[in-house]
Amino acid sequence: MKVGVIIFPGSNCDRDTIEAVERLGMEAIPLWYTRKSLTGIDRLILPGGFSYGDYLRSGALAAQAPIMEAVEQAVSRQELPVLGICNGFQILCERGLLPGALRPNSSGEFRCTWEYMRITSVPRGFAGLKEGDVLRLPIAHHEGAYAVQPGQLQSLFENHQIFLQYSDETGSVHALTNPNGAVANVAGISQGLVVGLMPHPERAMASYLGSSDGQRFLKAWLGEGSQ
Amino acid sequence: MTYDVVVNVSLKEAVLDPAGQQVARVLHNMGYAMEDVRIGKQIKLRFQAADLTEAKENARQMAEKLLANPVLETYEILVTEP
Amino acid sequence: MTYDVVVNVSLKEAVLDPAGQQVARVLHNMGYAMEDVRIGKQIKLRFQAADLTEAKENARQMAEKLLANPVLETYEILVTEP
Amino acid sequence: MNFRDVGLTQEEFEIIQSQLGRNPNDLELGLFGVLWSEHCSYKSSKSLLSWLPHEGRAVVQGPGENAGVVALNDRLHVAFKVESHNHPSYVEPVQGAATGVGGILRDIIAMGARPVALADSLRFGTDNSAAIIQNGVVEGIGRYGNAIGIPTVTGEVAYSSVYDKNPLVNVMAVGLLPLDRGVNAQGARPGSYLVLLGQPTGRDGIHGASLLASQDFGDATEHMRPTVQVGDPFMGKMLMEATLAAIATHKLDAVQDLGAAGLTSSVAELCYRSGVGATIRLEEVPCREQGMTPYEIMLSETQERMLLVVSPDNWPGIEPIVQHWEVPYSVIGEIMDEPHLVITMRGDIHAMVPPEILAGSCPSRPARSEWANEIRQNVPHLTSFRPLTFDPEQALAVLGSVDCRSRHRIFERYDSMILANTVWGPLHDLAILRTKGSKEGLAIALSGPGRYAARDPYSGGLAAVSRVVGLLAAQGADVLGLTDGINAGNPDKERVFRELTGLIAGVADACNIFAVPVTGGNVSLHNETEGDSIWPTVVIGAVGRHHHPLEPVPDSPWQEGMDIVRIYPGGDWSLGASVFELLFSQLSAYPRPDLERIRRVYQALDEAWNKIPSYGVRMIGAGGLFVAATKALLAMPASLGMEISVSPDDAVRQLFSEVSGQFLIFCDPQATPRLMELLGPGIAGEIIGSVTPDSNLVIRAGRAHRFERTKLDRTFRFGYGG
Ligand SMILES: Nc1ncnc2c1ncn2[C@@H]1O[C@H](COP(=O)(O)OP(=O)(O)O)[C@@H](O)[C@H]1O
Ligand SMILES: [Mg+2]
Repeated sequence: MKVGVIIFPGSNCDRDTIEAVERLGMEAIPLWYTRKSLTGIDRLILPGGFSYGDYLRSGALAAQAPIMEAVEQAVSRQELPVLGICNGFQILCERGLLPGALRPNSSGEFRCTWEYMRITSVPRGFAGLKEGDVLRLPIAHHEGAYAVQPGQLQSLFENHQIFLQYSDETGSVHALTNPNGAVANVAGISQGLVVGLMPHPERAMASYLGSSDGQRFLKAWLGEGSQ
Repeated sequence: MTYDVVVNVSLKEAVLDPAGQQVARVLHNMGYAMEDVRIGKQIKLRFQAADLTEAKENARQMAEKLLANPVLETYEILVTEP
Repeated sequence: MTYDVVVNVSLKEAVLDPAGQQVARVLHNMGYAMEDVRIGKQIKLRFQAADLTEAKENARQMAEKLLANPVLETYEILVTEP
Repeated sequence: MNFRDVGLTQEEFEIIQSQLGRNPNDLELGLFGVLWSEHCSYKSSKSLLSWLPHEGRAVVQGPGENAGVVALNDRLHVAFKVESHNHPSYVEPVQGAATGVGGILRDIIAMGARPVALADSLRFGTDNSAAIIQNGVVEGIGRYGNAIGIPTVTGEVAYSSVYDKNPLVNVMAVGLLPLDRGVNAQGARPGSYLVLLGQPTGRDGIHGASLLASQDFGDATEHMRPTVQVGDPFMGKMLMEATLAAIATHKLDAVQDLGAAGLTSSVAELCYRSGVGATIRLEEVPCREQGMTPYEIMLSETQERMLLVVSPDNWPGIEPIVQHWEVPYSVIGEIMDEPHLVITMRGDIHAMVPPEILAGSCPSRPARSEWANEIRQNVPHLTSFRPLTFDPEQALAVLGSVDCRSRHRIFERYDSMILANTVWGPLHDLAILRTKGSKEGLAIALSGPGRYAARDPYSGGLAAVSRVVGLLAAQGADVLGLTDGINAGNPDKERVFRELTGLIAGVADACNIFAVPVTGGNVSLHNETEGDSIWPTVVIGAVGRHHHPLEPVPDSPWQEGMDIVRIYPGGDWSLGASVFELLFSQLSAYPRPDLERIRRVYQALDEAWNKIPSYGVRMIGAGGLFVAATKALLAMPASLGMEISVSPDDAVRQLFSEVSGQFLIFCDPQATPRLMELLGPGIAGEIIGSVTPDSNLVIRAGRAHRFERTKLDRTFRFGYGG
């Protein structure tokens, strides 16, 4: 399987992501942002970072990059699973491929911490994760507070699009487990084959780095998780 | 012709502005009788366009496509004639 | 009386605006004939003051002390009469 | 323009006249002004720095280049250096600190290294504006480091009113390079192009950092405030990728970053180190503003710029790389044989000076070794502050003091995990990083206990080196090299120069005893405002080879029943310069570290990994044993606690003394005797307690005092009474 990893100017988690994918035995293909076609790519990751310096709004400038045209087309044809991590998630929202937006953390500050989060509903195509599972992954962002248009949250829940929520170790979700002011503690959402999350699974690939739950998550996304 | 256009981007009214609230709190503590603070962006564009109509239309497109995020923000456009 | 005051904060002319630079680059790639983009803040204040003079003076103080960073930024104040 | 306008002395000006054989013109005078400033020439510290040992088995590149380089193993080299950005961070905390990070990163990039870690050492005041400055500095460091994608893995902060108007921001960068990747600023060959990469030049910081850093800050300099440099981490990232990719071709003659004094310093130093001259055509320098004069272009301190030297034959192979990374660039001149730096603008010659005079002839202040000897002999009198009874409230006040409490409000604003190498990050006393593809990892420590130097700079110098070397020894890591950041007041004052002499002599003596080299560093003088200077402050960064980075020696116990052992290099339990003393008495002198004994403690720790199956170790630092034990407790599983006994008549001193060389060891009772055997004669090892199944801390000093874990946690995280 060929997993494309888009590199925008200013992406900085691209190497970590490529390494994580390779560690899981997949072929990772770096894709420079000026590419216009995605032929030959089976799955696609938009990695974290500060594309275009995160200037204006995080992800806004990268959302206009040439390669995003191709991503949009592939998504509309329902043929390409796409994963956006952190800045990648922001870019997908800015491009309108995922609903909502990511706002500055309510503290107004960047935050890098380990967090627990609960799988609220398993997105399409994930193998080996089930509702109620709790993952421990790091976050590292300044604009990670998920927000939606007034009134939209309900339907996202009803459509099972809210897939990840910041929780405590036991999976219970409440105000004290919200690290950034995200509405309803949302850490990740999905829409069809497009999935986005603020936490960084690619940094949690081994227990000596703090957790191997990222490995579990990426395996599930790759459809390789143990059933 | 070169046009100077200002695009003011602000949060929709229904959207909470934590940064604005924070500033309001500080100003209040400094002794001002604050009722509200909202923080938006002021983007000053200078670009070439054939005429005023085109300049306005271009600015509108830039705001729609890039400068404002329709999920949370609105914008207004101010054009100064060259 | 309640006053609505807008404080526009912008980077001094000689100061580098990396955000403006990148926005200009992307707008250029989107097909607009950009010459320059500068990004500032638009801060909308609503507060109580005895009269217009006091409102203006308060806004000036807030800008000086908090809203603008005098090392990098300048500001202008726009008051709408209530 | 007069020589005084550019900060030169009469004597210096006369040397310039005689070496040039004529009067310099205004532009030339400006070039001398910045290059002969304290900041660029190290004229007051150079001879003192010559006391530092530079030789070591792992040393590849000692001082004199953009950064030191040491060998991690037979495949990887490590480039590292500390740099200060003190004045700029006072003027504009966010941008001052941000550009400090950018600057030190470019230093190691210019050596061909890909940055893997940052560490920051901060000093702030205690007045109202100190909190604002701290907030800005932390924001700035995070803003740059996070965006360019280099983790900030460790650091330290301390407070005193002496830093109110002179905060210190010292940042260390660490990078890795394959053995064959090294470049430097010595290989420029005649005929090669000078290529300027990066941000177009603006009127940023003209006569800024270099000149301001060479004068005392005060109202007189207020009007000289330059346009503040703004850091652009995005351009920094693109420039880093372009530069590293260009270096990887092996087709560059030389690389030099542009830092303080911009083009002037980088071209002059490059030519001087390479023994060549150069012509620069200023009309080729891309400028952000119109109408910039030669003087402004040469002295601009616009950030995110790099100078490459590449032969015309090799340039076609490099240009596409620069274009790929979309970095602005321009060929601005050529290297030439004749040893002149010739600056032209549209055909007119504006300056012509031998680089050797510019970069190599500034007279330096002689070191006074007799002062150093005096200082060595002059052991400060230790006051005998002996509070008798242990008061639990005082213990909590120490734990929750600004000097001891948790730094999470700072380090959580830094990305400490990006690049996925961080095995130990800011929750620990030192950072441990794996290196991809090698068994050996990096141990990185940064420390500069300022209080200890306040009364006796020599002790402070000894203690700073001793602490970082000890942190690495506790992990069994080999110290590959040190970098030092020296910060002090106005060296023209005899008192300050004496302090500087003591501080550097302390660093040098400690390095010699521990046999560790210094491979580079930074000196920041004139940290004084209206006559008040800071404490002489040295910050030491250490880079070590960790032999088992995926399994660090734990720094807290993990099992009920483990022994808690304290190791102590002997001598008096002094409270001198401790946090306890600061809070409840007044600052007295720090006890001189007994380096011979401390060295033996370190040797024992170094051996422990091979001889003892499993144990944990934690250095005792600020706040003494009480704080070290609490930190270990808070890092243990919540079901475990500790009970510690100290002698009732000496409880306070035993619990709060910060004497160098103390450690807590946590080990299985069966292994304790073997540990004791490792300790040489005169080194005390004592079982002082054990790990209990009841989650709290109990201190027995005659009677038992019980500290609830939740109370300790809250005090540590939010401060005493917080
Ligand atoms: N305190 C110090 N100890 C050892 N070497 C030092 C010290 N200060 C400066 N140096 C060395 O002097 C050289 C010039 O340093 P510096 O001017 O700070 O470089 P840059 O201009 O890149 O900041 C470097 O090799 C540096 O390592
Ligand atoms: Mg340098």
